[in-house]
Amino acid sequence: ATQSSSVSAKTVLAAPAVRKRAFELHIDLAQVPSSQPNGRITMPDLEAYLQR
Amino acid sequence: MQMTMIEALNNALALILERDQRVVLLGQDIGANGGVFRVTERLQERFGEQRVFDTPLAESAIIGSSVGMAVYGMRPVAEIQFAGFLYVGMNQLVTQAARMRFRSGGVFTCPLVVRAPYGGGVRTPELHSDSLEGLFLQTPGLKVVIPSNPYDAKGLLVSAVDDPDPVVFLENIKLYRSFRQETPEDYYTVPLGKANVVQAGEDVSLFAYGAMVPVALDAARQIQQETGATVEVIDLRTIWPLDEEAIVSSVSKTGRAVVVHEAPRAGGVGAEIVSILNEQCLYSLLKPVERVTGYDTPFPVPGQEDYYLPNARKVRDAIRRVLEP
Amino acid sequence: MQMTMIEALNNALALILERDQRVVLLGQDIGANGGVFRVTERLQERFGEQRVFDTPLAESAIIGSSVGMAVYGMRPVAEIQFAGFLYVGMNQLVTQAARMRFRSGGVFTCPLVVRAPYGGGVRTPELHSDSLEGLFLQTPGLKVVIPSNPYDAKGLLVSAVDDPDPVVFLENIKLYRSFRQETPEDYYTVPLGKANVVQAGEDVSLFAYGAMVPVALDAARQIQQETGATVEVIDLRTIWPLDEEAIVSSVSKTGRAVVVHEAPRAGGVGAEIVSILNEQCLYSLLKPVERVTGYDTPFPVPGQEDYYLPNARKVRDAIRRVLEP
Amino acid sequence: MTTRQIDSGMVAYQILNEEGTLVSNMPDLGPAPQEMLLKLYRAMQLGRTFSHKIIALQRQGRATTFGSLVGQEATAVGLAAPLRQEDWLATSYREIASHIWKGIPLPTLIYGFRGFTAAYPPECHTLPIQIVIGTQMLHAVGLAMAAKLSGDPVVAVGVCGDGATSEGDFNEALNFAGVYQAPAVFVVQNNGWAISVPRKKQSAAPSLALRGPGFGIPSVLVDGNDVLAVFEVMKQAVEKARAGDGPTLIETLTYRIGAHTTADDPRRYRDEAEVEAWKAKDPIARLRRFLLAEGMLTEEQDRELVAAVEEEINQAANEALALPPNAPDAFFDWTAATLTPRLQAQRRDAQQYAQE
Amino acid sequence: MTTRQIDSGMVAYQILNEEGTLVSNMPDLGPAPQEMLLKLYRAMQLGRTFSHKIIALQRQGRATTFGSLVGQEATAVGLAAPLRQEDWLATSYREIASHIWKGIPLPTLIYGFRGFTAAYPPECHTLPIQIVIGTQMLHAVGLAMAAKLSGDPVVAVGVCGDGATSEGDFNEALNFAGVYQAPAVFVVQNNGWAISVPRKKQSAAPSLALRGPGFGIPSVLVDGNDVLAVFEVMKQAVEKARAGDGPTLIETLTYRIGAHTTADDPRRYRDEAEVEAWKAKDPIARLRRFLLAEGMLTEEQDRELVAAVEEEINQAANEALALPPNAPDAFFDWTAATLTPRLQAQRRDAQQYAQE
Ligand SMILES: Cc1ncc(C[n+]2csc(CCOP(=O)(O)OP(=O)(O)O)c2C)c(N)n1
Ligand SMILES: Cc1ncc(C[n+]2csc(CCOP(=O)(O)OP(=O)(O)O)c2C)c(N)n1
Ligand SMILES: [Mg+2]
Ligand SMILES: [Mg+2]
Ligand SMILES: [Mg+2]
Repeated sequence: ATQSSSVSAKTVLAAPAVRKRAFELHIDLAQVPSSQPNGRITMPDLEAYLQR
Repeated sequence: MQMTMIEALNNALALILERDQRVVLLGQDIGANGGVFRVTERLQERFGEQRVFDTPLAESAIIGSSVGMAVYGMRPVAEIQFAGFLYVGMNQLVTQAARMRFRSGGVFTCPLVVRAPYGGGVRTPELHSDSLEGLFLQTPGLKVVIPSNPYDAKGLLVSAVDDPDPVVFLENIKLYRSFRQETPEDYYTVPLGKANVVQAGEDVSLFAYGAMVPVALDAARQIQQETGATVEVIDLRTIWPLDEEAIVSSVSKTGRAVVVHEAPRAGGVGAEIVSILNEQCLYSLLKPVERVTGYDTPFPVPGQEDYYLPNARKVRDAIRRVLEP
Repeated sequence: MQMTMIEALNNALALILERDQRVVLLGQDIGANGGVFRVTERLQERFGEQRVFDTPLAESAIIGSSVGMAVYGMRPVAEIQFAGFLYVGMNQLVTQAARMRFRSGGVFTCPLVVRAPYGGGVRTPELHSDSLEGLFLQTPGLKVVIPSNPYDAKGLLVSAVDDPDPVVFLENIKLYRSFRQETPEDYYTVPLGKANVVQAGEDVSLFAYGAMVPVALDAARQIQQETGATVEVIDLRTIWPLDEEAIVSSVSKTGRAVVVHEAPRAGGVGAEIVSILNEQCLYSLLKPVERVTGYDTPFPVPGQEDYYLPNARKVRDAIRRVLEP
Repeated sequence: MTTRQIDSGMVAYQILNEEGTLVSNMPDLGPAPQEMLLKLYRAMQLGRTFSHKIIALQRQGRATTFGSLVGQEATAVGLAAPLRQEDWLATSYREIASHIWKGIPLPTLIYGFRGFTAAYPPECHTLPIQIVIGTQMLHAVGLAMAAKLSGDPVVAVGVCGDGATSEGDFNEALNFAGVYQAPAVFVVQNNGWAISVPRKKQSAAPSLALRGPGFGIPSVLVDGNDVLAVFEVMKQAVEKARAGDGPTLIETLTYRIGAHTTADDPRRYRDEAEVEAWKAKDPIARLRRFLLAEGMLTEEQDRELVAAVEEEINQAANEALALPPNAPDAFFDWTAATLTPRLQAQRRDAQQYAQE
Repeated sequence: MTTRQIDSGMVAYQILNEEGTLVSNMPDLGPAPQEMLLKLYRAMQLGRTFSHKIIALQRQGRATTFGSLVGQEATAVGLAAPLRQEDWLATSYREIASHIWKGIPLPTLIYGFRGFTAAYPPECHTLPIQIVIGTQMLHAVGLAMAAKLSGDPVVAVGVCGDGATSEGDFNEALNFAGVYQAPAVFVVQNNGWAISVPRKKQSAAPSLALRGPGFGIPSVLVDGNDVLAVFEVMKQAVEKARAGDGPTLIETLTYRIGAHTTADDPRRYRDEAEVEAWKAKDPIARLRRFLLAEGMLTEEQDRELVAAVEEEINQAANEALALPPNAPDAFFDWTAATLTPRLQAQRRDAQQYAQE
């Protein structure tokens, strides 16, 4: 991972499973809109982002 | 035959005494009185005072002398009247029984079973309900077994007595007579170290043992009714060593987990399960693992224990939280 | 003044004895002999046999009589010669000292400090090196403190004696004389329950206490040299209650964590920290938290302890794994 | 009588024999001996009635496990009567009559047996009843050591059963007290049984009082069903301790007439004949006979006294039953002086579920 | 002599006095009494030389903490000599001379003091030295109970120091043995000190042997520096136990001439004069005088014997020092009969770091 993506990964809140999925799909979680009040990216958020 | 857990344990002890002449039972009030819960009912009558005998009121001596008997070649099965009194014999259990093999470089062994009732919800005096299993994670050399039903109780006790190392066998008081279950009168074993998938499920893994297994099943039923989600309920059966494979494979599938125990939360069995999941399947986790446990206070008096103990409502709420996206 | 940890503790005890007439020191060989490690050196000479006295060889009695003294209104500071022998007095500590407030509905309290040396790497006989702190997570009512340096040792011991509840104060043998540090001779306190960020960092959080703090710092230095990553080293200081805020806020920032302790892994302090992180900042976690700990075996004989104990290499390797993407 | 080393014949010291006849000198009962005798008598009746009451409540599901006090009232009352308020008492569960004498209000005691945490008035210097057999003996030693170190003329009394003498803590307590010459008095209520284990299977020692000399502690064997003998022996031991002359071990020979607790069935392990034989040595009947014979009490007064005692207990029970339960989250407050955020959160959790 | 209850004067039983003169009858030393005397003498020399050797190795950094045996050889040898191979021995760390007599090879013992786990030959029926003070006494009781339950004519001996008598476990052991009439013999090596705590501060009892009667166990006080007296008293106790007549408590009065361990400095707490006074009662010198006076040993033979003993110890030390250390991961094997996957993984981790 590049320095910038790891920095952005650190600022994003997401369950480890979501991170892993995003990593496998080469998706930067910082780009994914969140459905949660604290900005956490859920698995459905990630899936919705994929369907966009 | 339909047996309560008391009957199953009594049956197991009789069987063990019959099969293996090296076995002796000792403890407070286990002879004529048959034990305060009657687990050893009629065993002294049947096997004699040489095989089944009362001891003076001294837990350290019960465990310490059992260590000597075990080294000699016997298979002592010692009863501590309530698990809370294990603290009194803690040194003999942890630094002696658990380490005989270790200290002697494998020359001497200590095939000793220490049985003790424990568990809340039965309005007992203090120290009668305390759950000590979490303590033994930090005391290497001991196995810890907690059955949740009569069938397992018998099979696990037979395995514990056959085990070449010391086993702490904790019996939940609430389960002692709460239900009967078909239990063979003949010899069989349930292996130590193997968890039991009581109910398969896809959406969340629920780990429990002892009296928390029925609580877990109750909560699982409610969840399924209310949400349609299926809960995989796993009865750990052996607390140490934990069946890590079973734990990890379930959560790898579900991505969500709840652990239930009566013992305090801090550093308990739940903490170790969370740690195992962290180490072995963190990337499967969709939500924080929930611990539904006793609080980090001493076990309270009878009038307050209901406010202390995990119950189906607490477990159901935890499952609900875990099921959120 | 430059003090070793022994000197700082001795200085703290002298100060406490001077300031508070309720304080008495008791334990095996703490009088004329000044304690087997000389922590109580000259204190009996200075304060008299009424304030500083030897006891018979009985840990349960040392703790049990201290409970009585504490209820009476004194502030006993009891030394157990090695923490491994706490098992002998475990019942008085866990079911009595820790629960006096609880059992009496708050009428009686037990402001007792139990000091005990512990820790590996010093080639002691068995049970002299065992780390018992993990056990006390499952025994509510006790605080557990472990200092990593002379300054903290003094300030924490003063706080422990001032605390209205029982405190187990564990002193790492290896740190006793390993270095000197500027330590005021006057009164000061270091608060219980507060961790200390020994070294700030951005990339990984490293939790340690006692003799593992220098090990952690060593590993952190190596990592920084080798990879440029900065390690936040946090000295827990109080083991129970843990400073959850400090733990969570560091990992919320770094997303990566390693915990180091000498005690066995299962159900230890590391397990509880992993659980706290799971509960409070799972969504920040980038990698599984690593536990670098003693193995799940008894503490081995002197000739093998180097193979058992965590060291800077093991910690460094764990940090490296955690730093991987 | 000076506190005497037990002799090899091991005859228990007695003042009032089974028939209620004086066989030794009447002890010094203070300025108003007759009142004191009646007070001792009433206290024993109170203890017995308390016991019956809690067992009745337990059968109704309104009290938790309880160990019968019946038969042991002379020891429990006799050991408490010579104490000052500032003297400390650390007992097991079978000395409720001692707690009553020491001033713990009856409703407080009954509230405890409802299964709640009962706060004893701190000035009664009485520790909560102890469940972990034998441990309280070390607390008594510590209290006594503290009194001595503080220069206070205060004595601490540790009381336990015959079974407790097998525990390490009991023996460590004797040793510590001997070494520090602590102002402690140890009372072993030898009631013949530790649940189902008879005294002779508890120890090969012919007498438990024999334990004392092995720790350098003078010991006395006393008829535990003779409240005057227990009082006298106890008084001497307490005065000796208070005078700075060290600890004493007292074995009181008595008998548990009832079941071990409400959870126990003694028919499984002991002979009714033994119980009957001991009933003939009843401590209350004995003193009653004496009081009647001496004209200190009439049958009429006795009936009144018994009725008044019952009334007192019933009223206390009603009061205790009317008390609100402990707050559902009260146990958090008793865990530590200040609660950490974690415990505060757990407490909120408990509160929430308690409300639902 | 029959094993005697200690008398109130508490005169220790003696056969060979400080000058090496017989003051009681010579015990029955078996078919070859002179050989046995020389064997006892040699065993004491071996114990002392062993002690000197380990302390020397410790100073060179080649051995771990060690507690001096010097001055206590008569007790250690005298208690072991009457035992059969099948009798069990459970001791603390100060009875290495007993272990030698019981057949543990010298290199095995020395290997242990190098800081490794030493495997005792199981047929020697000797438990590893115990560090947790007092605990082994209960193991001896259990071994004795097992022997009795199995109908084996086997005795178990528990040995501890004077300090150990303050521990609960010591007292619980006496009680259990009394109750079960276990074929156990308890030996308290009263060497005057528990590290810095003198015997009189350890217990208010005038004699530790007085502990016995409180548990219904006959007790003997014996001169612990008189190998013949220890042998005789021990022999009787062992025979009595083997015959099914129950346990005995033996207090041996001896003295720790050296420091508590290599980590201790006794000048901080004890008077050199006391040590000097006890040196005059040296157990080895005493028997040597007797043997020389009786013509059983010449000065020449004595020198040869001492040289041979030293040679034996040096050779054993060389052998022990040449032994490979325990495998780095050996402690995993000793944790449990079979290793779980988790422990197997941890063991691989240990192996890997050991190799680096
Ligand atoms: C340490 C401990 N072990 C076991 C028990 C269970 N138990 C409760 S009462 C009792 C018997 C006590 O006998 P004794 O000391 O003679 O007192 P008694 O009940 O006769 O008054 C036992 C074994 C306990 N409470 N504590
Ligand atoms: C339970 C326990 N407490 C404390 C210690 C530390 N310690 C080691 S030896 C010793 C003194 C033992 O005295 P004693 O029993 O008289 O034996 P001795 O060393 O004189 O042979 C102490 C306190 C220990 N090993 N075990
Ligand atoms: Mg009793
Ligand atoms: Mg004990
Ligand atoms: Mg000694």
